[in-house]
Amino acid sequence: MTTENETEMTLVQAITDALACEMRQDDRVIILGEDVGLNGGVFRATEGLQAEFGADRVVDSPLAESGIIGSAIGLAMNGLRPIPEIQFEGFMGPAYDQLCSHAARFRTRTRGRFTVPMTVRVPHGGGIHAPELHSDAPEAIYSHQPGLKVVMPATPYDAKGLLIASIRDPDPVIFFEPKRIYRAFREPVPNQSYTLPIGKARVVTEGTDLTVVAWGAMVVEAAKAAEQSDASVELIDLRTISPLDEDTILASVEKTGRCVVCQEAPLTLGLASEISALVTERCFLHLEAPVQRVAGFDTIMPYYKLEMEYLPGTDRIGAAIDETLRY
Amino acid sequence: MTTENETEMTLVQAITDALACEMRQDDRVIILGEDVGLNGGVFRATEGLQAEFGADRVVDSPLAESGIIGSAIGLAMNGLRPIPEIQFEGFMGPAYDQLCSHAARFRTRTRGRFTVPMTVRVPHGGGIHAPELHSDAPEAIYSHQPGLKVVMPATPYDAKGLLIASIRDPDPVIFFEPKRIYRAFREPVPNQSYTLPIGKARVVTEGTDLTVVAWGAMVVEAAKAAEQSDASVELIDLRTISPLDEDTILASVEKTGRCVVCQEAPLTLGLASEISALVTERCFLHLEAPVQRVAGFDTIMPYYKLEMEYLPGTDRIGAAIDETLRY
Amino acid sequence: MPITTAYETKIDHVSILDEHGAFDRELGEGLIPNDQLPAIMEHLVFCRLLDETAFKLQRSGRMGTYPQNTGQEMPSLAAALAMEKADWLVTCYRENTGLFWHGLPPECILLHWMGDERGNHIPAGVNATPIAIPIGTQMLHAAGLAWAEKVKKTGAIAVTFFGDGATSEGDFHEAANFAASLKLPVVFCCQNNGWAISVPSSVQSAGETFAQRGLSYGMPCVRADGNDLFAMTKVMKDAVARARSGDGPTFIEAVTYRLRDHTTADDARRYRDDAELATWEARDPLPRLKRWMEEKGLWDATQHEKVTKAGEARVAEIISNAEDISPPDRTEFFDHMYAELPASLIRQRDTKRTTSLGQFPEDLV
Amino acid sequence: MPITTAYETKIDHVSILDEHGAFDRELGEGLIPNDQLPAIMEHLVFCRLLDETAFKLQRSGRMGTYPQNTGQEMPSLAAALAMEKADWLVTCYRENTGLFWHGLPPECILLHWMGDERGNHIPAGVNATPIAIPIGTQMLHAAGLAWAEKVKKTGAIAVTFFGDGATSEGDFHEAANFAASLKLPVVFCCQNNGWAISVPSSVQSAGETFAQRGLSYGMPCVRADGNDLFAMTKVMKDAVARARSGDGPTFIEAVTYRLRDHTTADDARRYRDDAELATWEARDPLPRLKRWMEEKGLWDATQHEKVTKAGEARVAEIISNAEDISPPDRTEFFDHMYAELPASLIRQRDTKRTTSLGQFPEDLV
Ligand SMILES: Cc1ncc(C[n+]2csc(CCOP(=O)(O)OP(=O)(O)O)c2C)c(N)n1
Ligand SMILES: Cc1ncc(C[n+]2csc(CCOP(=O)(O)OP(=O)(O)O)c2C)c(N)n1
Ligand SMILES: [Mg+2]
Ligand SMILES: [Mg+2]
Repeated sequence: MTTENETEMTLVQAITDALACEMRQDDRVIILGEDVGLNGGVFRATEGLQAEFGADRVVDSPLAESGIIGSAIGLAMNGLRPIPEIQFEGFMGPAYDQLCSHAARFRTRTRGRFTVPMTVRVPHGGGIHAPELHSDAPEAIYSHQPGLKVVMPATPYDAKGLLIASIRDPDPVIFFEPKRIYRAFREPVPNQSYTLPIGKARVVTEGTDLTVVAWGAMVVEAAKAAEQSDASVELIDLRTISPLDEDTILASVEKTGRCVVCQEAPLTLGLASEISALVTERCFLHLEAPVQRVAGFDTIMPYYKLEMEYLPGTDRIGAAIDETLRY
Repeated sequence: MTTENETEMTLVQAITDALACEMRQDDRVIILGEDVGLNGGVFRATEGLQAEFGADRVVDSPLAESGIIGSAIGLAMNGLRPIPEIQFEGFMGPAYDQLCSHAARFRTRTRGRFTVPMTVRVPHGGGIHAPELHSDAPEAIYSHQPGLKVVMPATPYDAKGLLIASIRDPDPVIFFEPKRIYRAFREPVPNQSYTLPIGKARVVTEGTDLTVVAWGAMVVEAAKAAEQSDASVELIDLRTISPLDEDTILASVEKTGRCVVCQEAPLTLGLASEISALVTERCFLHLEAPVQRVAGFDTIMPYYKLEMEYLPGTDRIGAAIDETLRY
Repeated sequence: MPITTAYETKIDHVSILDEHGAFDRELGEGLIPNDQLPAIMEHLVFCRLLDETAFKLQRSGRMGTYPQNTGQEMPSLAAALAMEKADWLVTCYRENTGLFWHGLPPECILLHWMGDERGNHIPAGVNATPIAIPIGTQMLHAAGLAWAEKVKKTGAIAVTFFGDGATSEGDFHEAANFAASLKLPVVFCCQNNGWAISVPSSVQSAGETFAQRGLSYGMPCVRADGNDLFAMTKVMKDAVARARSGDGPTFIEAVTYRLRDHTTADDARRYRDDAELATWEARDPLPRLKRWMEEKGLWDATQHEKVTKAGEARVAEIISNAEDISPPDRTEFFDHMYAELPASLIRQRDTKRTTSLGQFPEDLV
Repeated sequence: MPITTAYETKIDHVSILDEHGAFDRELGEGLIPNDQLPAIMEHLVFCRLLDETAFKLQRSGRMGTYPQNTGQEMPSLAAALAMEKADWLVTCYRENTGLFWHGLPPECILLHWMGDERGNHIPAGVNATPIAIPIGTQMLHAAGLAWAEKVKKTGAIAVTFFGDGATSEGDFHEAANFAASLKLPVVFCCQNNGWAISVPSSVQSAGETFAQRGLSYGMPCVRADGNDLFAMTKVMKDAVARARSGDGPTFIEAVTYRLRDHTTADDARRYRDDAELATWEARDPLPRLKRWMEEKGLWDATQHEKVTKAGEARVAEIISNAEDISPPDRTEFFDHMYAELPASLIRQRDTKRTTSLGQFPEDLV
């Protein structure tokens, strides 16, 4: 449904719209990355932006991720609001050092003289039949790094509001985009600019028996599994991965006493482990069952013939819900 | 005390000794890195090795960490046993991509045709009054990556046995060396080659009231705190961080019902969170108190004037032990 | 003397059979034995058929993303012609002609793009690495592989391929520098095909050539017509000989063009104009070689028809081999994570669960 | 034409005041106004005094690791002389002379090496970045800073410094390539001091010069005597002018030498021989300039004594300023993690605990 004030959009369209809104109202915003210009990005997230804002503000860079992030750091330190794009999460590796040794550190290193207000956009996750290193889930890596913020929307509405908030945020944000649901569904998105607070989770559905925590594309799977369950499930979409919205998670588990966390990333040292540790420490006496982690396996994400064997689906999430309830 | 069969060594001497032993008996072993040759490494861990084994087997490379790891991958795939050194853990960043996108993946990517038997030696951790990025603790990053093993000794004896085991391991191992205790104490180390199993923790002291888990330099702090405590503390030195020795940890907590984990790394998404999640899932009904994580703060490790404010010491570990016992 | 010359150099461009059919006898005569040429042409015809068929497979949903090789057949084939069996071919993804000539079964490439790691299980004895997905990273492996040969004193060398875009990555720089500094037996070949997806090579480098990328490292650099099998063979032979004799690496820029989309996920019409494409279609390396062979009496229409038919049959067979492979076991991706699986991974594999309750049902009280 | 020339180039070496005292009037006359030279000499004397004193501070346990600058004073000073106040100086750790000339209070550098981030709080209006610890990474920031000036059309530029070792890092390559490809107003200056800790520059590059590192990117390259303030000033002025006029980056190799250990944690006698050191001591840039100024009647022993005394007093004052700063608050390292601290970080700061029981004593049942 499209009205004067809102338009039905997919998640990727909401991202394009957010970028256009911010670029119109703040000429410090510039986009850089591989194929972001004329081609509009390999997922078309920057489609039309070079035509509207010119090749000086939507810049095709050389093929070099460290270069993209490192030069964006300099841009950000010097008054601009760069939005570098990394083409797939599997290609953040070459930029790891600039992200973690510099972007994350300049504010505290210089005790506030230099800051790095940049938003790194990165398509994230599996399920699209892509080649190797096009389907990983590295959010834990960047959430372990103090000084970065990590955000991941799960709906078109959230994508626009969170992306605009990220661009306006005075600190570096890694903005992961769940590529599997880039075009999975549409919903009405306001045409105007708006922001959603970074660091606040969203309670998708309220419930009393068990809390399910998910983020990105896993929210969709978790919602399906919750719906299939007979129990009253409270589903939380994190929206922000770092810093975690502890209050929302803890309030929910205090109420339900049971918790299942879903992630695409490998089990060991993933965000589900952090949430499990947090919930156990803080809700110990309310817990009726140990927190269960439904995660990718501690293997490399397989090539696409087997990717659905790797990614947690409703079967595994549903089983975890059932078993936790039975405990 | 030095006998015919063993010599009193510091941890860093045990490492040099391990390297020499392996290089003598296996001419596939070669060392590469910055300043590892004539200079014997900035910590003197490779002291004397170039003199003994020649500049073809102890190679000063260009100053490029990705180059060191990437070329070591090729060496390892082609029949050699390279031991690349990264000068400080803070300089692993540029090599992150080669480590996680390639070293960790070649065996499974090629379904066994190519393997990467290399051991990456890296001085680790804080407490030595060093400049920025010379005092970090990134073990969680590499333990989240399937396909790598991560090892960290806490004593000279373990250092030698674990390093030789790592070199002989058919898969890539990140061998973190706790630089704060490189020369902290000596103990008798056998002159002969020997190995300690990768993936097995060591029970340092047995106890019945509470389990403390630590690794690397934190083992020393944890031991002091345990000694100062009135309680009967079981101290576990992980030795291997990935894969975790779940059995030893779980058996201990099943017995004690209480657990404190100590790490230098930032709290969020550190190994302590993983151990907390594991213990809670598997020992839920034995737990008398929530697992407590004594960790570095979720900040950048400060420059050295404040580094001791950052690193967990006996005060914080002791308090966690007390409070967990009182719970 | 206030201003002196610190450094001076010049880079050659090599062309032997040019786009107009002119052939330089002095350089070209005997470079490739006449009696080898028919087999080469048959190979080229087959490779292009396979390439175009792979495109169709993707379009009909039988394969994932595929990057076509069409138009860039010569550089890697020239490498393979110049290499020994024991040498390493370390490529990106537009080097089918060279890989197949070097011994890689074509099924491997198809399986890879069909999302099956078994395509990367290069048969023993074939010294090639699998398709490299992260751009610019494989040249370091080539340096290491070559270094190992140097240590083992086998005389074997490595040839590595990458695109113009790849030369912008830091890893390219480190690989070339390691190879030159340590005098490793490696040949670096940049296929400058004008584009990195939608980004023109002029964005990748402000230099007049990509060949000059190698000057930084003090290695010999040369530029060649990448659509000319003879020119490529000449520069490859020289570079391979140099590597084998212990004189270290060479940097080759092969000037060529990608005649199709970047991959099947791309639509090159969004960013390339027709005129440019037309210019390069006229330089298509296959018809160029074919015409020359026909003029020399080394090839004719009958032969062409015959090898085309045979090629089509072979392509069909290869595709059915690739498609008929049994589906991988549901847990097959666990099996090669480590030489020996840790207990936790065995448990994950056997239960297909990461939740402790699912793995230890006895915990359900 | 089978073999043609694809590329040709030549790199100049610039020397004006050479190690024997010969001065090239044509290039050198008026390059630095005579009346500026005494202030320059005073600055150099002060910087060297500070440098040698910092060494002693470390030895007596009053400072952490410190990398001496002695012998490498000219390149960054020449940059600062050529720069405007609004330009960015993006350095490594051997550029004290340039940084101080550009406006950085010397206390900042001391505080940094005393393990205090407050030394990195560069005063507003001083466009310099703090000491860069991870080698080779800061040149990308210079590219970005310069890019921002280009976007803002201010005319300001950036000059970035790094060592010979740093040119082996991938980030160097990416920075130079971004700058050239995007025509950013940056000057790249490599201080080739012969060594990267214990590794000689011949391991970092098999090339004859480091100047040729820039050829890859199609940018003008030049080599200069890094111990000659005039030569460095000439190449810097040219490069700064080129950047400012919109013609993009320049690559400068400054050939110099580190006359002391790598840092106070190093002992150069382990790997360098005395003869080499002696050769370079004879090329020490300070005495060279001093002798010339004396010959020209621009400097004399009395002046030297005076500025030495004044320099010593200033060094003493700077050190006591740096040492007298109040100790940082125990929790000061939390304060600048983010513009706004998340609740969990406030809790960590206020309790100095990460254990929930310590943070929430009410959980103790
Ligand atoms: C590290 C990395 N970054 C980005 C990509 C996405 N990507 C795949 S191919 C390509 C362009 C490569 O261009 P070039 O090196 O010229 O090779 P070509 O495809 O033209 O043969 C890009 C950007 C990638 N695979 N790896
Ligand atoms: C990424 C990284 N790797 C290694 C180091 C350790 N390190 C500090 S200085 C140095 C040598 C630097 O040599 P060069 O660039 O020539 O500068 P110089 O010290 O000679 O001025 C090394 C290896 C570091 N700081 N950063
Ligand atoms: Mg290309
Ligand atoms: Mg140097």
